[in-house]
This record gives sequence, structure tokens and C-alpha cells, in this order.
Amino acid sequence: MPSDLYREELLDHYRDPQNYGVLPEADIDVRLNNATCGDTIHLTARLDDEGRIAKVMFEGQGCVVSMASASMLTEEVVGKRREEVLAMGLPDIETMLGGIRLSMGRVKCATLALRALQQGLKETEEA
Amino acid sequence: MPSDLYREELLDHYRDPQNYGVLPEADIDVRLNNATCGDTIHLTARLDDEGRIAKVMFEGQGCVVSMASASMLTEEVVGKRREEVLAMGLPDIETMLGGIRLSMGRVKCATLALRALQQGLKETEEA
Amino acid sequence: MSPWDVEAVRAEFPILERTVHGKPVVYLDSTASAQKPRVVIETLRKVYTDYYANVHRGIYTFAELSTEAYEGAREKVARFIHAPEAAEVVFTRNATEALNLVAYTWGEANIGAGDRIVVTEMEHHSNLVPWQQLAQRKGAELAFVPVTEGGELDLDALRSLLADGKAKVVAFTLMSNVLGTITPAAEIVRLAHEAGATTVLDGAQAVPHLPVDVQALDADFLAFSGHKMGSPGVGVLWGRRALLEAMPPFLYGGDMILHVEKYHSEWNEIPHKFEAGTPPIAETIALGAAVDFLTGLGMEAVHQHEQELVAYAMKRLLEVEGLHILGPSAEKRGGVVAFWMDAAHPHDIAALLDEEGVCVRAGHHCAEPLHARYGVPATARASFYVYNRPQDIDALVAALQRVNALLRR
Amino acid sequence: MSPWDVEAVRAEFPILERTVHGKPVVYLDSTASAQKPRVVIETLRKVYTDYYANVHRGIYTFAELSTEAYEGAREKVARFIHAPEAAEVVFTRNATEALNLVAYTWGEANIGAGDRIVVTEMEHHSNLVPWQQLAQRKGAELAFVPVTEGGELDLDALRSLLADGKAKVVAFTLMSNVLGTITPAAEIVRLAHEAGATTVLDGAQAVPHLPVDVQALDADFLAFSGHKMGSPGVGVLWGRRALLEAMPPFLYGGDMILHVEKYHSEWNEIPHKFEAGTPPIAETIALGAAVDFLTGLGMEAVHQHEQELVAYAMKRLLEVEGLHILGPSAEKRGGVVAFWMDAAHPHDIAALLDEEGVCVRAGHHCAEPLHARYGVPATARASFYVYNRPQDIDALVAALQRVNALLRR
Ligand SMILES: Cc1ncc(COP(=O)(O)O)c(C=O)c1O
Ligand SMILES: Cc1ncc(COP(=O)(O)O)c(C=O)c1O
Repeated sequence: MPSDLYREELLDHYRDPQNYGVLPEADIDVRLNNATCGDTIHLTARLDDEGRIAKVMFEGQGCVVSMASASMLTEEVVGKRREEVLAMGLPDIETMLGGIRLSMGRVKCATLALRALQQGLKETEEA
Repeated sequence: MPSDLYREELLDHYRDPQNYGVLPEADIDVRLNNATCGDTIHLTARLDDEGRIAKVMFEGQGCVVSMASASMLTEEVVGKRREEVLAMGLPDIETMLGGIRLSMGRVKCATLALRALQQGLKETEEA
Repeated sequence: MSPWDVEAVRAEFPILERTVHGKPVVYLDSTASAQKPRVVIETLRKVYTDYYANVHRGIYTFAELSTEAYEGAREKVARFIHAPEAAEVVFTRNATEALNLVAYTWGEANIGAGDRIVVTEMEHHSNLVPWQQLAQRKGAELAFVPVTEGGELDLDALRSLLADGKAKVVAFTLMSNVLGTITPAAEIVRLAHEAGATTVLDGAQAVPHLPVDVQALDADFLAFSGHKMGSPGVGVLWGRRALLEAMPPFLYGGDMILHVEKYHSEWNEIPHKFEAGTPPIAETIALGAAVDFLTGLGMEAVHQHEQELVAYAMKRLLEVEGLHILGPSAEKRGGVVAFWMDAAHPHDIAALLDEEGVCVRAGHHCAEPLHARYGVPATARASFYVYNRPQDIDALVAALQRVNALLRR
Repeated sequence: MSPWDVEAVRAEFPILERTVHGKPVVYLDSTASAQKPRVVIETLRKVYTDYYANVHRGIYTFAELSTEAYEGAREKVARFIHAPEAAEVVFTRNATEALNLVAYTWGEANIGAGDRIVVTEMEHHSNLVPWQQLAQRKGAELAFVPVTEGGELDLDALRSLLADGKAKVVAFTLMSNVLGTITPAAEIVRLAHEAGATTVLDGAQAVPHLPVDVQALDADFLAFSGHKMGSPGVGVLWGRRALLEAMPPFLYGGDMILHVEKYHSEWNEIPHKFEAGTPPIAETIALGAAVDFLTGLGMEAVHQHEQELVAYAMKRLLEVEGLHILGPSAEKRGGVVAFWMDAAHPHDIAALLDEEGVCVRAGHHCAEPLHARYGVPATARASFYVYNRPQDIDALVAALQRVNALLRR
């Protein structure tokens, strides 16, 4: 029985995540965790001269949903402006994951990387 | 529909209570009330030389159950020893009222006078 | 609006088919607790037979269905009282616990020595004793808005209590559970806010019976109880987000935490910060069903139906010799009438009415100071809800005539 | 005793007939909340259709029937835990509220700066955070009885914590909701009492699953939750009469008072002193039905059934490659097994098991410090109750094998 959440595409991202690691000389450097389930992420990113996302990398531990969506996010947001990223929400993540509808229990996993990136963007703004 | 609680005998005691009033030179003088429903009683009593109940009187306001059982109690206990009165409880009151079974909501009404008398007996003992 | 079809409403309440002492039951005690419509009873059965599991944190289907239904009930309750967002709705044990929550957390943090806590003489003990005890703990002043002979709040007295700026909170009921008085809540909130005081609204009687809109009232806190609106036992506290967020938690334990270490904890977001431990899950989902049921009837229509009943009741009750009604005229009240009789103690009234199948409450209805205000230790109280009809009042009056016949000395 | 007829027991739980994703449901999350037997669901319906009314103070038939049934449930609960008298049984929202009640009232009155509060590393947040916060408020010391690698309490460490006489309270669970460990409660109570400390027993897991006798344990307080034993959401606090009587009230309002004046109140007797406002009436009556149901099965037999299941489960789970079990050997535990897998995050385990109809929980199970103790942020947990059978464990193991097949890298 092929499940929506555990489709091959997501499993590929989980087994072999894109942009896994820590980016040197990053503009954004955020560690976040999901207390309820112990998911952790360390997300680093660089912005280009126009303030667009140039590159994102992540390291972390977590479930398929959190790791695969982190991996996909590192590709999805490249070239986006900060406002665009800050405006992203659960529906965008659901679309990115292939149009699935996440249950309440998985929302926090799926958005962990996005929240880390958004938090980093806000911190660069404040600085 | 004749009701158990509102039999003529009880109503007679309610309409025309026995030993209604305040006993002068009483050994026992207790005021008690039933906060929940506002029933009040002022019970006075005298003991004979052997410590038996010689006479009981009461004044008060309350429902048929509390007033009728106060009235009946003033007759019921005359001649009883203090231990006998202190040993009395709900079943005795129910018997006195004609063998009815009181619902939880009326227990406090029915035993108000008895509790006043028992409290008075304990106070004379302590003094 | 189509005319109120009380027989259709009654058909939704299976208990109304019962008899008591061989007489059809006439239930006139909804102010104490309301009967439950079929849809509420059926919702409980459905949750327990179809998908029950503990809420939050669960990843399997039953847990997700239960969580969605539970949080769905929160959305329904929020819409019902026109709250800006569901996260401002906290579920508690009952209205009493909701009021205590405010007194213990907001009160502990915001009331100090010399501050004034304003309540009214018509409060239910649940909206009085928590404040009385807070005042004692803090050395604060407890002040009462008097009730007029006619059963209304004395707003001039309230203005005086607010004038010196010492009042930090005004806690008052939207509707008295004894007098039936519907208080001028928007006006009271405005006066309180002008004086810089926070408002705590006891909606235990109002929310089940009237349209209540926390935004239109500009309220700060609102407490009420599901069991008085046809739901199982669930309480509700609504509060403004900013207030709830600034408050420390109340009960500690599962669900209200974000992160726990041995010597340190972090709190979850509202509303979860205030919901420690496993909530009554099916009951809360059934509260959502009760809200839907009432919304279907329309709260304006519910109120109007009850106003018609209370007007009829007050007219007919005065036919009973030696019967005295507490509180204002019919148009100023909800469907509650408390009364006393020269010939009979309220206990006897209730007991003798029961013999005719008529259910009324007798006592001080958890409002002793209000009864003291009127110099009566206890009253009998008849109250009306969506399922009551003029015949019920006729049965009440007939039974009261019998009381007079039996007990008049 | 006749052999356990699990199919007959299952027939009493209508939800077990459901399917999830087309598979028969295999419910292995009773530690979070138990499913409800037919008699409980039916009791709710019956109360609401036959005689529902608010309890206490009511003089009409429905109110009397409801009060008798509500107080009857108190008697049943008292007998179930072998309490000397029903008046020592206080109904609360849940176990969490019961534990908070003790910390807020007994704790506030009896814990001072420099006193030691002893808890254990295996406590559920509900029996940890209230004490942690009390310690912070009071400047008291919070000390932990360590958990050994094998998942048991280190009683020598407890002895040391008790040696200097500073410990005023020992709060501990009768059974861990993660490790399954059944703690040596009688021994712990004896040690605590010898050192002059009061004992607070978290029975949330034990009471639904084992015979618990507060007198044999010589306990001071015991808290548990109805929803984990097949009842709706109702909590229970039992305490010794002398302790409860000496404690100040917790929540203020209706029912818990004897007499209220404007500036002064007097409290009702126990247990009512601690039950403010309208309780969940039908739910509590249904708790009584759940107690009867369990008594009918026999708590000794319930425990033995679960021990057989957990022994079988631990044997079979070790067949799954890369699976690690937390906690002691089967004979030292109740029907709970928490585990983690090399190949899969607990979330994924739970989600993939759900696709096979198998319901398990994933996370820290409200025991973060315990998970920190073992260096695992989260586990998956399967738990068993009266309706589980060996086939359920076979389904669990088969589903776990599929997880391995899918996620092993
Ligand atoms: C050991 C233990 N203590 C306390 C609790 C708290 O119970 P409740 O959530 O019903 O308040 C639980 C339930 O999760 C538990 O397992
Ligand atoms: C006006 C008012 N406030 C508060 C309450 C307390 O509600 P509960 O008993 O559900 O906590 C009541 C109910 O009796 C009430 O009528």
C-alpha cells in the first residue's frame, strides 16, 4: 500500500538529503528543535547582494517528513526574496511535498526547516 | 396523591408544633442553621437530676420536614439518657417520622433539631 | 424568522418523554443545568465507538481525528461568542474553574495591596469567592456594586467605585441566575475600561441563553459552562490573546509544556498553556455539537422564546396567593424567576412540585449575599430553556396552588 | 479463576470493530487513553435520557437520582482503591489536576525554604512540573531519585535523600508510563514515613491496570484518571481524611462552601470542599460503571493478562532488527513497551504503523527528563489493556518489519 507521506520522492530526500551540511561564512545560522518529538535542525544560509536566498544547507535529525521537507526546502527557496520566504506557510510546504495534506501531528515536523529559515531572516533584519 | 412526606400527621406538627417556644433556665441552649436552605432552629432543654432529658422546646423557621421533626423530637426524647440521644441518627429520625426514607436533599432538614440537641448535650458535658 | 416550533425542539430531548411520580416531567431547572439534545448524546456515542483516542501528539488516525474534532470544537465555541481567534478559547472543568483560573493567574500577578476588586451583589459564589479570597491574600479591597430593590445594578455606585482609579478589575455577571436580570454589560465594560480596570464577565447564564459577542462587548475575559447549554461537563474561559499570553500558567503537567528539564520548564502557546493533562475529549467534541444545535436554533430566537415564557410566567405566578417574585420586570430578564411564598418554605415548594412532576430548585442558588440583600434566606426558582412551553408554566402554577391549599395555616 | 476470555472482553468494546485504512484497528495506546466499554457509553446515554439534573441541593426526583448516582460512583471508586471512606475521594478534571491540587494546597501550606521535595527521574510531567514550580516558589530543593540503566528506581539513592530529615514529600509513580516499571511503592512509602515525609502516589498508570490498595500501601495521597480506565474524562484524588481536612481549599465557588457572606466564607466538608462548581455528572457516574466493569474482570486477572502480553511482546519485538527496548524485564513491568529503532524516527514508526491499522504513540510521552536520562529524544510506545491479544502484537511486529524494509538506508 503506497502511502502519500512515504512516496519514493520523499524517501529519496530522506535517505539522501540535498544540501546536507553546514555552510561556511553563512549570513543565517539557526538551530531549532521540535520539543515534542526531538527533531532538531541546524540551518545555515547565504544571501546574495540583492537579499535573495543564494544557498541553504542543513544538518539535523528527525522524521522523514521533517528531513525530506528540509531537503526540498533548500532547493525550493533559492533565488527567492526575503519577503517571499517570510510569506511562505503550511500550504506552500504541502504543495512542495507533492500536494499532500498534512495532519496536525506532522505540521510542526514539516515546517521545522521553514521556521528556522524565517527566524534567521528576521534575525538578519533586526541586526 | 397523598405523599409520604406530607402526610397529615407531619403537617399537623408543622401547622401546630409541640413545645414551641423558649424554655427558661435551660441547661441546653443552642442555635443552629442550615446554610443551604436557611432553616434555623433555637433549641432549649432541661435535664433532670439523673441527666435524662426532662423537657425540650424549640423555635425556628424552616420546611415541613425540619419543623415537624423538631416538634416530634421534643416529645420523642423526653426521659432518654444523654448516651441514648447521642446515639440517635438518621434511621431513628426516619422511624420517628413514620418510617419514611428521606432523600439526600432532606437529610439535613430532618436532623437539624437532633443535631442541635446533640451539640447541646456535648457542650454541657465539656463544661 | 420562522416561528418557534417548541414541539420540534422538544422532540430532540429524549428525557422530556419521562414521567416523574406518574406525571409527565416538567423540567424548570435549566439554570442549574440544561438537558441534552439527542445530537449531543449521539456525539458522545459516536466518538467512543468510531475514533476515540487521546488528543495532541498522536500520529495515528484515531488520534488525528480526535484532535481535529477537539480543536474543531474550539473553533465552534470561538465563533459562537465571536472571539477573534480560537486560540483565545481555553477549556476548563467548568465556569467556576475558569473564573478561578483568572483570579489565580491574572489576579495573583496584577492585584496588589490597596487595589480595589469590584464585584456585584448579584454574583454567583463562583464569581465572588475567588475574588474575596484573592482580596484577602493580597490585602486588596473588595467592593460591591449594589443591587437595587428592583433587581438591577446601581451604575452610579459603580461610577463612584471607579472614580479614584484604584479599581483594577470589575468582575460581574451578564445575567443573574436568581433575578434573571440581564446586566448592561457593554456599558459596564466601557466604564471599567475608562477607569483602567480589566473586566471579567461571568457568562454562565448569558452564553446559553442570549447572543454574546465578546468583541462587541469589548470584554477582557468571559467564563461559562457547557453543561448549562446542553453539553456535557466542560468549562470555557475566553480571554484576549495579550492577556492570556502575559499570564503565568495555572495547572502544570502534560500538554501545557513546550519543553521540560529537571529543574526548568518552558510553557506551550495559548490555549494549551492553560490546559494541563488530558482534557475531557468526547465531552468537548459534544460541546461543539451543542453549539451547533443552538446556532441552528439561532440565539436571538432562543432569547425571544425565553422572554415570551418569562413574561407569561410572571403574569401567571402573580395569580398565586402570597407569592412574591424577586427581580426586575420580564423585559429586563432572561428566563429565570425566583420567588418565595408566605405559606411554604422553598424546600416544601420544590418537594410538593416534584410530586406533580414539576422540577424547580430551592435554596440560595449559590448566591447567599444576594438573598441576604433581600432578607430572604432561600427562594424557589423556575427557569426556562429552548424546550419549555406555556403549558409547563400552567403546570407550575397549578402545582403551586396545591402547595397553598396544603400548607396555608 | 476462569481463564481470560479476551474475545468476550473485546466484544464489549464497539470501537474495536472499526477499520483504519482498510485494516482492522489494533489499538496499542491505552497508556495514553483507554477505549470505553459498552456499559460506559450506555451509562452516559442512560443518565442523559432517564434522570439527568444538577447534583446536590436539588429536591426533585431527577436531582436526587443524579446525586445518588454521583455519590454512588464515589463509593465505588473508594472501594476500588480500598479507601477507608468515600469522603476521602475527590473528583477532579484529571490526574494532572489532582496532583496540582496537592501541590497548591498541601504543598503551599507545608513546604518551606530549604525543605526537600523528592520526585523520581521517571515521573510524568504532571507529577514533576507542579513540584518543580512549587520548589521554585518556595525556595525548596527539588531532588530526583535516579533511574538505573535497567529502568528501576535507585532505592539507595532515595535513602540518602531521606537521611537528613529535610525531605518533606516523596512524589512518585506507581508505574512508569514509558518504562512500564512497577515501582516498589509500599517500600518507598515506608522509607518516606520513617523519614517523616508525606507520600504522593501517581496512580495514573497503576490504578487502571493493577490492584491498588491505599491502606495496604499506607499511602497519603493517590491521584489517577478515569479516562485511562475506560471512563470519560474524570480525575480522582484520594487523600487521608486528616490531611484533606487540614488543607485549605483549592478552587472557590459553588458547592465547596458552607456559608458565604460578602467578606467572609466558610468551607464545606470534604470531599465537597475540593469540588467547586458543577462537576461532570454523567461522566462521573460512568466512571462508576467503568469501575464495576474492571471489578467484574478482577484487577488481579487484568494484571496477569497484561503481563502475559508484555512478556510475549518483548520476546517478539526483539526479532525486529535494530529495535531497542527501554526499561526492565517483562516480569517487572505492566503492559507498556517503549522502544526505538535504528532505521526510523518514532514519528515515522507511528505513521507507518497507522497505515497497517496499528495505533502506537511516538514522542517523549510527557517524560522528557526520563528520555534525556537515556539519551533518546523520543520513543515509540505500544501499550496493552484488557482487550489486547497476542495477535495484536503479531500485527505490530509485522508492521515494524515493514518499517525496517522501507526506511533502512
Ligand atoms: C504516569 C502518569 N501520570 C500522570 C498522567 C496524567 O494524566 P492526565 O493526563 O489524565 O491528567 C499520565 C497520563 O498521561 C501518566 O501516564
Ligand atoms: C451566574 C453563574 N455563574 C457561575 C456559575 C457556575 O457554573 P459551574 O457550576 O458550571 O461552574 C453558575 C452556575 O450555577 C451561574 O449561574
